[in-house]
Amino acid sequence: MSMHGPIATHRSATGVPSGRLAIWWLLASEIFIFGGLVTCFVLFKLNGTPGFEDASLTSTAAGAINTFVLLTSSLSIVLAHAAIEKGDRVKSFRYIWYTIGGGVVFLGIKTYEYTGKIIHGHVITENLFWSFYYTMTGLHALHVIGGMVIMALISFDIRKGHNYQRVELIGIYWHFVDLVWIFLFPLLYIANF
Amino acid sequence: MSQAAAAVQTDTHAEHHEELSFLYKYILPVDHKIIGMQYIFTGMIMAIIGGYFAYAFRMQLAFPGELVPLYGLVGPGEYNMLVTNHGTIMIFWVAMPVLIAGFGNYLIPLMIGCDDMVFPRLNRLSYQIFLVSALVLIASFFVRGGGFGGAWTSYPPLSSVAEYSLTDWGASLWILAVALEFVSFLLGGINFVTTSMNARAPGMKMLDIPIAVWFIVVAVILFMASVGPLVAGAVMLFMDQRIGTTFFLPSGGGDPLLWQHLFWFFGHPEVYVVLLPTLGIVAEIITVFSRKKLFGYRTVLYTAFATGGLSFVVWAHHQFIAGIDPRMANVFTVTTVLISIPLAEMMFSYIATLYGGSIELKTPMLWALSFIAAFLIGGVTGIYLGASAMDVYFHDSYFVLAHFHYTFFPITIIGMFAALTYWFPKMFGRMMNETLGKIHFWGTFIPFNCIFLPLFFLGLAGQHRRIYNYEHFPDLATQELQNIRIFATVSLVVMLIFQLVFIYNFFVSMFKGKKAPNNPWNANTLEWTIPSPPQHGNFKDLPTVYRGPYEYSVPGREKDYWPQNEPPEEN
Amino acid sequence: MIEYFVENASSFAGDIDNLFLVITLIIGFWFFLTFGILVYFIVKFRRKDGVKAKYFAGEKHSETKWTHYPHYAVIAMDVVIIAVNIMVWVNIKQTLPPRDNLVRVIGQQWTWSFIHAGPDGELDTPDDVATVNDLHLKLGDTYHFELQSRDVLHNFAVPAFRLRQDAVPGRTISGWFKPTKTGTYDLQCAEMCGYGHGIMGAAVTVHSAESYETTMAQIQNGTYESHYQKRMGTKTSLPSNTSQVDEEGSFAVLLASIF
Amino acid sequence: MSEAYAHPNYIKIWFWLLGLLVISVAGPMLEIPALTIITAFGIAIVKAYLVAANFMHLKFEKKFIWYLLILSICLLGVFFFGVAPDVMMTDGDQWIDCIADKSCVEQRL
Repeated sequence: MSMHGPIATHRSATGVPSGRLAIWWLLASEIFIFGGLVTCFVLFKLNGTPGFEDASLTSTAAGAINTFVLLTSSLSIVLAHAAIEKGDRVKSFRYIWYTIGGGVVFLGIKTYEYTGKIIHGHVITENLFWSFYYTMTGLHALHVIGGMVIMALISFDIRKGHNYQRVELIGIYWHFVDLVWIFLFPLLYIANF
Repeated sequence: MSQAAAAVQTDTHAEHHEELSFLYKYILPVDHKIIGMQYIFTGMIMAIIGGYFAYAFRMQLAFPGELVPLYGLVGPGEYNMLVTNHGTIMIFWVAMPVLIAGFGNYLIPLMIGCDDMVFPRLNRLSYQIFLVSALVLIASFFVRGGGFGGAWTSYPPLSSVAEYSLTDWGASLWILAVALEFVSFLLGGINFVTTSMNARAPGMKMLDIPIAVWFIVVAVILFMASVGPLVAGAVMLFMDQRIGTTFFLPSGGGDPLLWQHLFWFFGHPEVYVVLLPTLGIVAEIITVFSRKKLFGYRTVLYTAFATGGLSFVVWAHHQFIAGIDPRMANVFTVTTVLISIPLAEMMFSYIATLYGGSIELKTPMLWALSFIAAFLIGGVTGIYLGASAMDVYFHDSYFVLAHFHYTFFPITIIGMFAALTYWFPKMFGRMMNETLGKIHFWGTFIPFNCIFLPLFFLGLAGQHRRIYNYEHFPDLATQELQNIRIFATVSLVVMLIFQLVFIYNFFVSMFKGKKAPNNPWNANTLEWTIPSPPQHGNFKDLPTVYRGPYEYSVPGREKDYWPQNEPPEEN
Repeated sequence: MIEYFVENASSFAGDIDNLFLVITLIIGFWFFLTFGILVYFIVKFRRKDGVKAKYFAGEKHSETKWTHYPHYAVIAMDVVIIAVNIMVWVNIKQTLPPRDNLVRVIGQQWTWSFIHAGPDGELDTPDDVATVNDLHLKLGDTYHFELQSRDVLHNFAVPAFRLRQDAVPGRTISGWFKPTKTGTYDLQCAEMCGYGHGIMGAAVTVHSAESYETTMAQIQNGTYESHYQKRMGTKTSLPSNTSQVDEEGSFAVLLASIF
Repeated sequence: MSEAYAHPNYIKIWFWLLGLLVISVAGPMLEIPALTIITAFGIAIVKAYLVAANFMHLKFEKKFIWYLLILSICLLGVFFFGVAPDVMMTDGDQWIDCIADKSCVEQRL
């Protein structure tokens, strides 16, 4: 690994490399952002706010397929990490692009879902449930897009042979995006009572 | 930037960066010291705007309906806009950038003995986002309808519906600016925490870290843990404003109280976020200028943890009478009053540090001691407001206003001046003028008390906040109360005039002051062991730390200080 | 102490004033003690040539007792404050004593509307009396109020009653008070409510029984003159109002000439 | 960057996750609300654990990362229980939800 930037970047008094430590702190603060939204959603849902019965209108099948896609992309990014640790740049590059492909499929299904809902008149202002639905999935989709862009940048980096540790970092982030979806899925698609 | 692998050796490493162009050195720096100063200067410019706003609306209060010199007529809408943005600017664009981001950036790597932040470019990015947020806020004053005027708490539905607030884009740009600012400090905060966890100098154990660094890190962690729900809330509020959702609008099933909870769940820890760095700075200064070891390092540290932890369970004391469940108020009263326990202990420890010391009243010490004195008033008056039944009378009155200015003014302004006067020699390599410094100190501290002490009595008289003109409230429109208002305003003008002394002193000393030695105050911490101002890369060789930061006047030593990196003497 | 500044005109005003006194005594004691010690230390331990500062870490019990013992005392006094406070709070906000009379208070940008229950003591009946910016109360009656808001948050605040309560749109918030002194007092809106927040005041008049009946009758037959407007008419003159003060003597003008 | 820890069998974990996904989708088909909650959220937590522990390597990470994440979630719990009495209990001793029982004054918007 090439050595550049300040020395501080490469010190590790805790035993966790700085990059990974920073990602964990980032995720801790992301937990609060998504957690805040989810908490508000749960508060309104448990309160029986009118409109929340619309959860039955969301397409469980689309949600389940999206969960499957994200889980699979999570697998491919972790395999990319495993490959790069063995020094296999080509394989790692390929797995990263599988992951990006997963993200594209996810966003495609999301778009299809949004379109269907909007055609049926379930726009963001219809009631609180749909407001939360679009806000939460939209914020999540923004994270997916951000992750994909960074992943693409990293993939070219590692093909040139530097910054291998970043595959692990983007992987942790991507798993977090996956985790958020794991909780959004039951909240928005399954729990329609 | 990307130097070859030879940079492993630190001494060569430092020299690589000498040939940076002006653009990369001062406009797009990665050096933590320059970024820190960018934050500090931006914060000071914003402080001037905030102070100007305070001047404008105080003049309107003292002389209602008259043209304010240098401003013009302050109407009701403008008055609301001025108080709202005065609060927002002073907290988010002065206290946060100067105390946390500015001094955090400047001090953390120097005090823990490393050459830069762990992620220098992330650091630069967070400053750039911060700058954009400041520009967005300033832009919001000039859109149609004017700047946002719904108080810095921006309670919906007032803030979420343009028909209510009459500031359609002002409100949206305001919340956008605040959200951008949060993002900037989240990124900066991650950097701070990682740096102080991972990049400490060899030998620096947890309890060898200077209190200032500890407290900045605790503050940043508090910030990161509390701001998330409000970021979510800001997204929701922004969508309420621009898209027409009804998260906070009761007619659409939403709940205005939810915003208050989201806001204060962040807003109360935020008080400690800005308080802790100043407390840390004060700890550094009082130990140096009384030549004493800090009384009870561990106690001070644990009280900070306790304060931070407690600050997450007190937020609803801002909402005692906002329509929340009255039974919850009892719980929050207990937790709120409990906060006095760690903070009292901390104050006692600071005062005990002075015992048996050898106190020299240099300008930084004056600021630090005046912080303790002023913060005592702010602290004890907080007990009134933590008590829910007192809040029935004091909510949104000038008593609240005087109380939090007695905490925020010492924290922000006094803390800033204390830190600036103390680290000025290190930052610019020159000494500030002591006489002018003392004139500025007394010219700020005395008028400060003259502004805010009378406001406690206005609060007792039942005067409520955010009113542009009291003539609609006959009980408050009496000559006696008006005299108090005029007195406070005159004091404010006097205080603002004395700031000119500081500005003069600051810039003249920066270029023409006496050359500063490496360690003008004979302090122990690592930043004083290197030249003033430090070169890029800070340390020629990474220091090794042998002892805690407060070993002053150790018996049996000739010198009364003992730098952290000085190897123990061989016997 | 508050009563030196504002009259206490409700049954629980005294409780709040007492609570204020209790807290003032406790924190006053601590403040002057701590402040005195701070000043004493600063004066006593000024730098003298040849005198070296003491060295102790403040970790041993013999040292920490100086901060810990006062600290225990702080805890004890906190308990006192909390106990007194909760008693007062439960009385004011958490319990509703049986009512003699009822009034609905409606806040909107930027006026207060009041619906007095009338002789039958029930709202939404034909004998209700509605007024704007003018609340009329009978001395000694225990009132319940129903607080509502048409648009944004408002705050129903009567300093003389030591009463404040937010009005939240979408909710009806109830509470009580019992006026104990006749007179006319300010009613404020103490929650930022937009452009006209500064003019959103009203008058609260506490009447004796017969005066109350006459006023109510006057309101119903239309011969009534609003107390609020009367007050605004008589007491609006602030000394520095542009219309009434000669320009030269004003401080703002003086300042303007300096700048 | 390679650290000496054995990589878990990612494919196996992935099959576990897919199995759990099928259960959580199938759960509501039994139409027992209590069971749905368990299959939906219980399984979400199990899935989250599997992903965090294996894919994110939390199994091999320092303990304080766990504490950090768990503390975040606990704080959210504090937030939830602090807010719940106000937002969820729209009727209480001193206030009622006047939108629900239509007793409100007419709202401007």
